[in-house]
Amino acid sequence: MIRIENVTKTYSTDVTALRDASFEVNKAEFVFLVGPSGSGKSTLLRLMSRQERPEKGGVWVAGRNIVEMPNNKIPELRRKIGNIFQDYKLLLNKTVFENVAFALEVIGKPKQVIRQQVPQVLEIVGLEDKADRFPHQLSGGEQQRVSIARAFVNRPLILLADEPTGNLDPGTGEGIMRLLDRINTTGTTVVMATHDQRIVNQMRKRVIQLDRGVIVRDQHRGVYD
Amino acid sequence: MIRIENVTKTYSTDVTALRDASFEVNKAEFVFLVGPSGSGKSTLLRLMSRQERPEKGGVWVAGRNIVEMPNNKIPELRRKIGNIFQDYKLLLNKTVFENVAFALEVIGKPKQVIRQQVPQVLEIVGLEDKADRFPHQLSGGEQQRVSIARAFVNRPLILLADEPTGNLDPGTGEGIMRLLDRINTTGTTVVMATHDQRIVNQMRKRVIQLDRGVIVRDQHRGVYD
Amino acid sequence: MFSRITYVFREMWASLSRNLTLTVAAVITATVSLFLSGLTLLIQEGFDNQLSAWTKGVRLLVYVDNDATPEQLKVFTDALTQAKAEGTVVKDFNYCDVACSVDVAHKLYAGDPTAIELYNDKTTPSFFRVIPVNQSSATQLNQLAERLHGLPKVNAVVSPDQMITTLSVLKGFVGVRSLIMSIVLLLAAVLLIWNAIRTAMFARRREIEVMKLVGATNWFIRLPFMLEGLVTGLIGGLIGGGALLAVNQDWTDGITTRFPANSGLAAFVATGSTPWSIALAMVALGALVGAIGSATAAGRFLDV
Amino acid sequence: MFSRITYVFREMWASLSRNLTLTVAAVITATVSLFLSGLTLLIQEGFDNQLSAWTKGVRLLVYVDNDATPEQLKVFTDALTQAKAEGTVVKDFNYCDVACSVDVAHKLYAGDPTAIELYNDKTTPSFFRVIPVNQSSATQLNQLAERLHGLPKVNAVVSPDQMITTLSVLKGFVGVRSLIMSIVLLLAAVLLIWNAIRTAMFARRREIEVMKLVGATNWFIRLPFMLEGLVTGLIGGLIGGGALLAVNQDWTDGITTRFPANSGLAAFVATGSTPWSIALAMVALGALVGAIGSATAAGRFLDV
Ligand SMILES: Nc1ncnc2c1ncn2[C@@H]1O[C@H](COP(=O)(O)OP(=O)(O)OP(=O)(O)O)[C@@H](O)[C@H]1O
Ligand SMILES: Nc1ncnc2c1ncn2[C@@H]1O[C@H](COP(=O)(O)OP(=O)(O)OP(=O)(O)O)[C@@H](O)[C@H]1O
Ligand SMILES: [Mg+2]
Ligand SMILES: [Mg+2]
Repeated sequence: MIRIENVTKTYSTDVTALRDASFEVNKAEFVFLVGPSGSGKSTLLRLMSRQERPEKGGVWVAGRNIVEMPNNKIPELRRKIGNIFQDYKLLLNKTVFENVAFALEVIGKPKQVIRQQVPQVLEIVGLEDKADRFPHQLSGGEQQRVSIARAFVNRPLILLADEPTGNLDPGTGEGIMRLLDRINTTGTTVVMATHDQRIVNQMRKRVIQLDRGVIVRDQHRGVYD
Repeated sequence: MIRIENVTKTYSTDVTALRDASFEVNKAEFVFLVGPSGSGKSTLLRLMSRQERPEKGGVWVAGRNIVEMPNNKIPELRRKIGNIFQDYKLLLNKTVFENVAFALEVIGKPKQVIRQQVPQVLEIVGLEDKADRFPHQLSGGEQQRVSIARAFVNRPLILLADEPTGNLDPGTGEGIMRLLDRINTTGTTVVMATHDQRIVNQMRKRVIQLDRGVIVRDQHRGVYD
Repeated sequence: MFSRITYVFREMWASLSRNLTLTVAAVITATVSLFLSGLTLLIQEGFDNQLSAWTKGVRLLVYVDNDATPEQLKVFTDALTQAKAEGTVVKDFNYCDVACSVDVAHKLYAGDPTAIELYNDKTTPSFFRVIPVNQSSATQLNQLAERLHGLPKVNAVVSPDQMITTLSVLKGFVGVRSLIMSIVLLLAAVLLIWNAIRTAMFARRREIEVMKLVGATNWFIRLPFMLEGLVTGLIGGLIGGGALLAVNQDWTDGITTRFPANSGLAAFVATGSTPWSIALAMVALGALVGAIGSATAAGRFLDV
Repeated sequence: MFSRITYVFREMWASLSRNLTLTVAAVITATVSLFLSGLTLLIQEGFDNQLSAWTKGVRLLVYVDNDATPEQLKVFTDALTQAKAEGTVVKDFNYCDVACSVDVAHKLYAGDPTAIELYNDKTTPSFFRVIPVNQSSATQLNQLAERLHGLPKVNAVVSPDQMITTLSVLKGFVGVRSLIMSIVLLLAAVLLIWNAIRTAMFARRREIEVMKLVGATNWFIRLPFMLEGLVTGLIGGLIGGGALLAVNQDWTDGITTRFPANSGLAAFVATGSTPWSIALAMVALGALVGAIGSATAAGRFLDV
């Protein structure tokens, strides 16, 4: 489903965020990206949805090399991917419902689909009674759950999650992990960057560990460290 | 140093974020606020720097009831408090150095003080070599450290920290905790909201636990749960 | 498809009203600039009509002393025949002898017995009446007048009023300057619309970022903003064009009622469909200005 | 203290240049509106000067038929003496008998033998010369002229040119309308400056929030923005005032060189220090507009 081949990514500031990274993620696989702050986890996720382009190497997603993909094909690519962002990226002037509906609206889904799917997904993340709130009326963890709901309301092929439990208490965090696991078992490929030792150790999924841009470990049924 | 007396806080959405909460924090104490997502931790911290006002009850900080404090006295209050925000609140168009310097600049500190203190504090959080970067050129954890640096560059009496380790890997997180501990031992009062079980259990400080806006536990040398 | 259209209009409207003051300022500037542009055109039209009214009635009257011999008169006839052959200034001419001239005078002062007594075949000079070519300019007529004045036995040459020259110069002076002003304002209008769009997009850059990240196409993102600029320009054009028509009506009415009947300004109006064409042109120009402003502004922020 | 001042100016400059297009648009609109306001005042001044020049030279000439008896002449003398006693319209008057009138005519047409022959004591009517009070309006003079025309044996009353009436009406027409337009534009300028400041503050609302949270006072936050508005208005005033002086110079030069010497427009200028005063007033108005716009805008966003 995703293939990273000898990817090197250097930022304008002369930081090499990734150095000659290679790995492959199969369909319906669940992968944790771990590593210290600044080791390149978010960069790797951004490469997979063409928010960044590598200097060297190839990134294959759903069978196509997206590095050379023309700009007008990007929307199509992104509709296959659900993104959970480290900083949520919620729209402050839209309610919870509208934020989630927005992801369906902009790709032209009809009204009735929206009216049906959004409440469903809000219930899954436990926000059904906060549908009319605005983001600034939510706690940090609630905002994070909105961003999770938005990412998979579209039932994407691939889910890229950047610290989806960073602002959640252990209880809520475990709920989210059960959810991601369930999504994964329905055939969605999940790649998740995390610092949460406990969660990684509990789940026992494949773990790819980064250190200063280099893949130092790629272990099936791995632990945090 | 801080006294919360029968505080009830209801938001416009009819959510009671805090219900009849009372406790006192002494000078140089270290307090963890724990509790599930949405239980009122951030609200409590916001009350302490007058970002919100309670409907009922009193909030004393450094000997004054800040609930009735006139608006023109607020800047003075806030100069005594360092705030670490859950969403960092960095200025995107300023470099790391400028972000930290900004906190000194706006309260009228002279140039030479700024030139001396900012590099010091950047070294403490391990960002001395990233002083010229802009926030979007930093990883999530690095941004978090900038916000920590800005909060105590001013050597405040009180440090209010909202999930300061939420986006940090365990290693970096422990470093930050050692730092907060050191700051605390120099006489600064620290109130920190967190989800990080491991850190709370390791530090063995006072723990105040919230559940749906109610203080359900106030324990010295406590653990997460 | 229908839901897309409602989306575009809903978003456009939301953006317009969120940026209300900037939109209003942009509309005002567009309005005033388009109004000024139109006014410039209208004033030019007024000048043209007034000038041609004045020029059309112009006759060059060359009064010849009564004691001129037939040979001396022939000098005039020859000069004018030659000028007529050239065809640039003189279209035609005829001679009005003393009897004819007395007749004209008596008709002119029919109600004034003293004047009629005054004009007899002793006192009244005969004259040549020169009819100028329609397109001939005031300068050319003046040159001709001077040339004829040089001939013998000329009593007086009554040339077209200097008012015409004054008016021409005034037209140039006012025209160029009000055109410059309206172009400067038009530029400000483009800039403002550009800016309103840019501000709208800047205010929603997070939204745009998110839209791109969830897979919206660039056109989907761009359309509401472009429409917003178009509508801003269009509204400015409509108000400006309407104001233009109103002021024109006001002026045209004033010409006949407010000013003295003989004020000499009667022709200083744009007639027929001209004001409407100009107003329509302003509406079109407004839409164009809006489209240009918004299209260039919407081009930014949209590199995937 | 010094570091605060540099801070304020640095921030103001940063904000000005970040919002460049909006600032430019605000400056342009302020410029044009202030220019138009000033121009309105200048034109009014020109109208006034022209009108007073024309009115000053006015004499009412009442021609009386030669066969009027002394008794009939006395009717005139009485009427005018009475009017003079009232003092509102007639300042003075005198009578020019036939000999005097012929004399005047001969002087007037000194170079024209035919005319001199035409004006003899048979053909030339005597006349009363009426000198109006300086402040008397064209309307009053016309009324007097009509009254006198009703008296017996009046040949003709030559009243002040209708041009004066025309000009007065024109002054009112142009004046009111250009004033309205410049006020509308001025409003747009206030709105734009308000908006530039609001946009600047909106673009930096995170920054403002953070400033407040780290303990900056409201004045510290507000000052750079207010200064920005003031400077925007001031620049508009300076450019507008400069353009006004330039156009005035251009016109004043044109009066003597571009227009025909006898165009009758010689007095249509603002003289002395008037253009300078008006230009300065525009600069002050610009600063005021900027200050108002920014002060109201900076009031928002700042509730702690
Ligand atoms: N836009 C950018 N410009 C320059 N440098 C950048 C940019 N984005 C990231 N970096 C740098 O690249 C490195 C890797 O960043 P990345 O965000 O991938 O780390 P991360 O593993 O996600 O860290 P964290 O766990 O703190 O989120 C860091 O050193 C960071 O400073
Ligand atoms: N501005 C607001 N308007 C309305 N409701 C709000 C607002 N801010 C917070 N709330 C609600 O108040 C409750 C407490 O919020 P708070 O942010 O204090 O929780 P928290 O303990 O910090 O949670 P988290 O761990 O997820 O950050 C939540 O239910 C939240 O939805
Ligand atoms: Mg990251
Ligand atoms: Mg919180």
